[in-house]
Amino acid sequence: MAIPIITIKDLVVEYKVREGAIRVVDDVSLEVPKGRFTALIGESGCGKTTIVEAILNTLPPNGYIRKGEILFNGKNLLSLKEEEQRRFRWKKIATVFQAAQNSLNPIKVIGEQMVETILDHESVSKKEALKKSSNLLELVGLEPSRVVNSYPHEISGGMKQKVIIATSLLLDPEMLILDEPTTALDLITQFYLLETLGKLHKKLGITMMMVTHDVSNVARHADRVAIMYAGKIVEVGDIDEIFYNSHHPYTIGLLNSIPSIIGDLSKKKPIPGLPPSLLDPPSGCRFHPRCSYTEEVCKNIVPELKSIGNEHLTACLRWSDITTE
Amino acid sequence: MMTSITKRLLVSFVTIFLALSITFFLTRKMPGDIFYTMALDKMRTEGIPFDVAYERVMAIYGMASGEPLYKQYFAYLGNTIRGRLGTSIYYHISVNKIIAKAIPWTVFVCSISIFLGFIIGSALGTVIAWKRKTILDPLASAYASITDATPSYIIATILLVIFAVNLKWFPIKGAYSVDVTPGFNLPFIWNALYHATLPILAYTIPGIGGWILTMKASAISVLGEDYVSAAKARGLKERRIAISYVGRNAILAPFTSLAIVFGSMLGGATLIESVFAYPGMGFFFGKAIGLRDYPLMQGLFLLTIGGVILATLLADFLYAAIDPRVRKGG
Amino acid sequence: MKLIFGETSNKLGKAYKDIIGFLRFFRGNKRALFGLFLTLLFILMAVIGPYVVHLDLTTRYSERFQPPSIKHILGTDFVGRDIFAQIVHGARDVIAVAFLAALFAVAIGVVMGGFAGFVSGWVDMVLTRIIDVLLVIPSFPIMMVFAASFRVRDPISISFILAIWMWAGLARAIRAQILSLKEREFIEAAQLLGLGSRHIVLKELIPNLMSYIIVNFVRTARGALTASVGLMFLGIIPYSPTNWGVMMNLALFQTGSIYVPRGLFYTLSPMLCIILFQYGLLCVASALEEVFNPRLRAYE
Amino acid sequence: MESLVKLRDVSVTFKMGGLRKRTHVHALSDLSLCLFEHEILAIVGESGCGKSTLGRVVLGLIRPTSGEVLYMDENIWKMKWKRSQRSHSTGQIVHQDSYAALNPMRTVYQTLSAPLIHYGVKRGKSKEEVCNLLKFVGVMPPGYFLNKYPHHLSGGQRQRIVFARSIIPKPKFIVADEPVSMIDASLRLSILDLMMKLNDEMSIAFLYITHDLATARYIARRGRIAVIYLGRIIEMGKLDDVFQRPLHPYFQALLTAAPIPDPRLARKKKVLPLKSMELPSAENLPSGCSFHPRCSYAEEICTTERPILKKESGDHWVACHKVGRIPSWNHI
Repeated sequence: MAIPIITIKDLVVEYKVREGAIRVVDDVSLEVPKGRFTALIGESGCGKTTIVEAILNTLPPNGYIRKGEILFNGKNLLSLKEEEQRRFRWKKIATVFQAAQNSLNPIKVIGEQMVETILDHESVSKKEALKKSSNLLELVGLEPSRVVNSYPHEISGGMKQKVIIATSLLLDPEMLILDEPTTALDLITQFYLLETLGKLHKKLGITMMMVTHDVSNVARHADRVAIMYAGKIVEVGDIDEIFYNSHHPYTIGLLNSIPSIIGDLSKKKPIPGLPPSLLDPPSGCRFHPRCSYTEEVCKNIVPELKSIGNEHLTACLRWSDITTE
Repeated sequence: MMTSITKRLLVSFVTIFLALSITFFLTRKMPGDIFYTMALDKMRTEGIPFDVAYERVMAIYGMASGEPLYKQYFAYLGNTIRGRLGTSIYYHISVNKIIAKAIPWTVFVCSISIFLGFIIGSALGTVIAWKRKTILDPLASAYASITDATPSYIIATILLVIFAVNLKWFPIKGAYSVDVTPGFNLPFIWNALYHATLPILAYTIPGIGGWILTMKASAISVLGEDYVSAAKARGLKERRIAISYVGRNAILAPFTSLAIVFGSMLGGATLIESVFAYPGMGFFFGKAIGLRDYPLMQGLFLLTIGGVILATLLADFLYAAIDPRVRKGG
Repeated sequence: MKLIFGETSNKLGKAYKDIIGFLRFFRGNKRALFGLFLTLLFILMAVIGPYVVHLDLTTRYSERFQPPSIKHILGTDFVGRDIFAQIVHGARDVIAVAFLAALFAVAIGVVMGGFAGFVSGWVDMVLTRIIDVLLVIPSFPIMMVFAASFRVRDPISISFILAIWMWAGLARAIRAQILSLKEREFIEAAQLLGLGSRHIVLKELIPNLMSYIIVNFVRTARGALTASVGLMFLGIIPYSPTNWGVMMNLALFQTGSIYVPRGLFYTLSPMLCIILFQYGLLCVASALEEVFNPRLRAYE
Repeated sequence: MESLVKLRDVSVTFKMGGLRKRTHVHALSDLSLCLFEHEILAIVGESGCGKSTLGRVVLGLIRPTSGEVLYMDENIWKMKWKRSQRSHSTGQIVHQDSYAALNPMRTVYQTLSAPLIHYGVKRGKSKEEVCNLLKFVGVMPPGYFLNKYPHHLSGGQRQRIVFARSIIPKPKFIVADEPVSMIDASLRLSILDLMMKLNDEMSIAFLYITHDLATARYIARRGRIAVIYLGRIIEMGKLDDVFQRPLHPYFQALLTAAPIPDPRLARKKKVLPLKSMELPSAENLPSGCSFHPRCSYAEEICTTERPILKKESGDHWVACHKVGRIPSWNHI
């Protein structure tokens, strides 16, 4: 298996709320392999965005890391000082955010925002910075002359998203984190955007990690998938393993609940029940109240994420009885 | 572009006209006729019957008593359009002259106070919002709520009692001493500033508190915007984010209300100027109403209403000038 | 019968819960508690104070400007009258004017703004125009004109005069609130269900506006207090010798008490009362805003 | 089949009053459509294509600039009686955002009992009826939810409450405007299933408005689909026909772009028959076929003449000059 670029070990993240502490990420370990396209999939509130925030140290004020470590190329990120932290961001890992539509300063032209991103990290001239910005805009398929002197409100949503992707490449980062990058975009824009990302991944060999709730979005470009449920990672593996040879009932249920534009619809059905509240999660396996394979042990023992061969890890006590059809 | 501006101007004129009409009829309905007192005086001093004296007083001020209200109204409108605001009944000089003398003082004090208050207050507000957990925040919030709770005229009175009456650091009243010659010379400007210090403080002290709160709220909401967290994620330098991301965006809304505050200050100066007997517009406003001096009252109303409307218009264009979204958008 | 009873007890239970929640919030918020304490203290002083403290307005020139003592808690004024008694008796007028003016202004504002927002069309246009015109007329001078014209003598007419020039801003805000509420999808759903205007106004709109109205009531009361005392202070309404504003007017403009060091208590007492009461109202208003803000309540 | 709602040449133009210029946005142009009793009709299009406006026109919430809206063959904008009386028995709406669709100050019981009582349930029985209704839409156990406020509930539960409210007047049809786009993936089907249950058991017709082709295919598998582009229907027909044999280049592009939750299929080579990804502004519609600036197959005629919606086969309608002369879409 490829060398991990990011290694998360026993990470616990909590949020302080009125009722006490919510454990949003509970004892998560995950390796993000270098040079590959990893997808982290989970429903809203499962903690996937919190993992990204923990990696980038951008947790909200009431969130904190209780335990665990996050290594980037073997170096512990949690021990970085503030200035190191700032230099690390974007230079090593760049991010394309969920609400990228609003992630540009509305009162500055786009060129200026790109140039200052370079200038705050590298000692190059303004001219060089602008040149690099133009080149990258071209790389993602935009006309630099049209975009550089525009304010964000003057270009369309799809173009804005492409600008953000170009911006993310400004410092030649080793890794790109994409947090729901296509939310609120039209189907066709979404398609082109994912194509752009896929091409960049192939062309530049840059490590990608895409966080999303939508399985369909990653099927084309991702090559490794981690599935998250209620604060825990339940299954990790190469994409075909996960889609065609899953051994976790949640993964199977999730895939079965996604309608498609082709194929048989009659087997599609929702997962019964509701995702649990993280304030008071179920005992044992967190999926047990909704799972059709539940036995008594599932209520008592927390299943560990363990390897079942083929670089495939799953967290189910009954994994050997469970297969995709 | 043109049509919307002309429309705005038209609406403004209609508003001024309506507001002036309202104030005209209201002021004419005021009892306690000053002419009555003046006629009594004339009767006594000249030994003529009261009716004759009254007629003569009215004639002096161009207000033939028999004239119905609506005729006076149209006469008033006509004069106003021609820029003639009439003669003050009490001061016996033209209202234009009084206003021309009073305006500079009010504008002088108000503009200094507003800019002082805005600069100090908004700087503090941004700093507080940016650096959440410092001792500055509770201190500034306490300051803001205490000054907010205190009516400005009480602040003025307290300043007067402490610094003018007891410590005698500043003069008790007036805009300048009799021993300096008004004009563009250093002793005069210095003297005027010396006299204006307490009035300026009376405006600035609560002003700072207000701007702190406004700016803090604005900056906190900007801090919640995605582009700020995105800027942090891009590893931009803290100073850059604070100034050109948070500060510049947060100041947009407060900056435009600056003009409106200035407009409303012209009308609200009465109490403070009265406390310091500072010969600005507010001071004369108080006098005019106390003495039932209609022409002066009307003149001052016209000016403050015009000021408020002008300020509002200015605010809109200012906004369009500093915010690219309004400037180029539809 | 049982069901009806069940429903009322439900409602009582809900009201009880609301009050408890409200008090719990105040308990956790020292500033709000202090504000509530100050506000209640002054209201108490206004309501029962005059029955407890005797007011004697006879002039005793020999006792002028006495320092505070057991007999005169805050000392005496320029003609030897007890200052504390004047403050207590003045409180009633000052506070009554503030609350009545707020009541009138909020009532007019809500009706006008609500009407403009809900009916829309030309009614809205006319009302909005009126509101705009009122808003450009400087309110304090026009209040002075009014106060001087009508020779007001009682709190109700003063409050009314203040209210006439204070409702416009609120009406505009209420109109904007209603317009935005009307766009909300639950109103559209109620319209499509054919529930009727009565239901929409009483059950859907008003409950969503209530918090806004209450917070603005306190705000308007603060403005009315400042304005009414200001009018008294300028000597435009000489209607009661014990009114705090009149006391300040006498101290500053009429008797020269501010120039006498021993007169400091007479000058400062009414001002301090105004500041404290205003501060109390301010704290209560901001606490109410926090209580009513649904974003802060979402975690309940 | 009886037609419930019929739109005839409906156009809707919004005047946008900017600070500096006034523009006209053409939300719908000469659109004709029929919603039949008991059917499920999916309306598919990108954001800004006018599909939400269409839903509101169908409900009588927006008055068309021109054209007719007929309920049971009667023009609703010429009817005598008030809208409130007219709409209750015919159409209801379910919005995308269930949080905004419920009054935040009212409990589940209050939200549901008011319309129940309005439609004739006795006060004493309202609690029982509300419980029945909650059970019917799958909010269990009902007693637990009666006194909850909307912010206490999850998105799926709220959306079920909204459906419960919408069926109280026993409507003939419901316009569901993106009802599942804010709901978690694993629960989406359950809401769509609920809609199909209402369709089956209460004979409620659905106008399902969405940008998501997969959910449209799921819910309307026995129904019809209409694809909208810039305010016009460009393809319409039985869902299966249209998905099996898409004829309009725009719909072909949409189908190609749609993500597929199956890596082997998804990885196949895909090329969109498009020249540009930018949607033209609805303020300034292109001449001729409004799709021509983006269409790879466009010819001279497409820039000058507007194609009309023509029947191709059976119940399959398309608005394209080049039908039959463009490559047929290959189902991956």
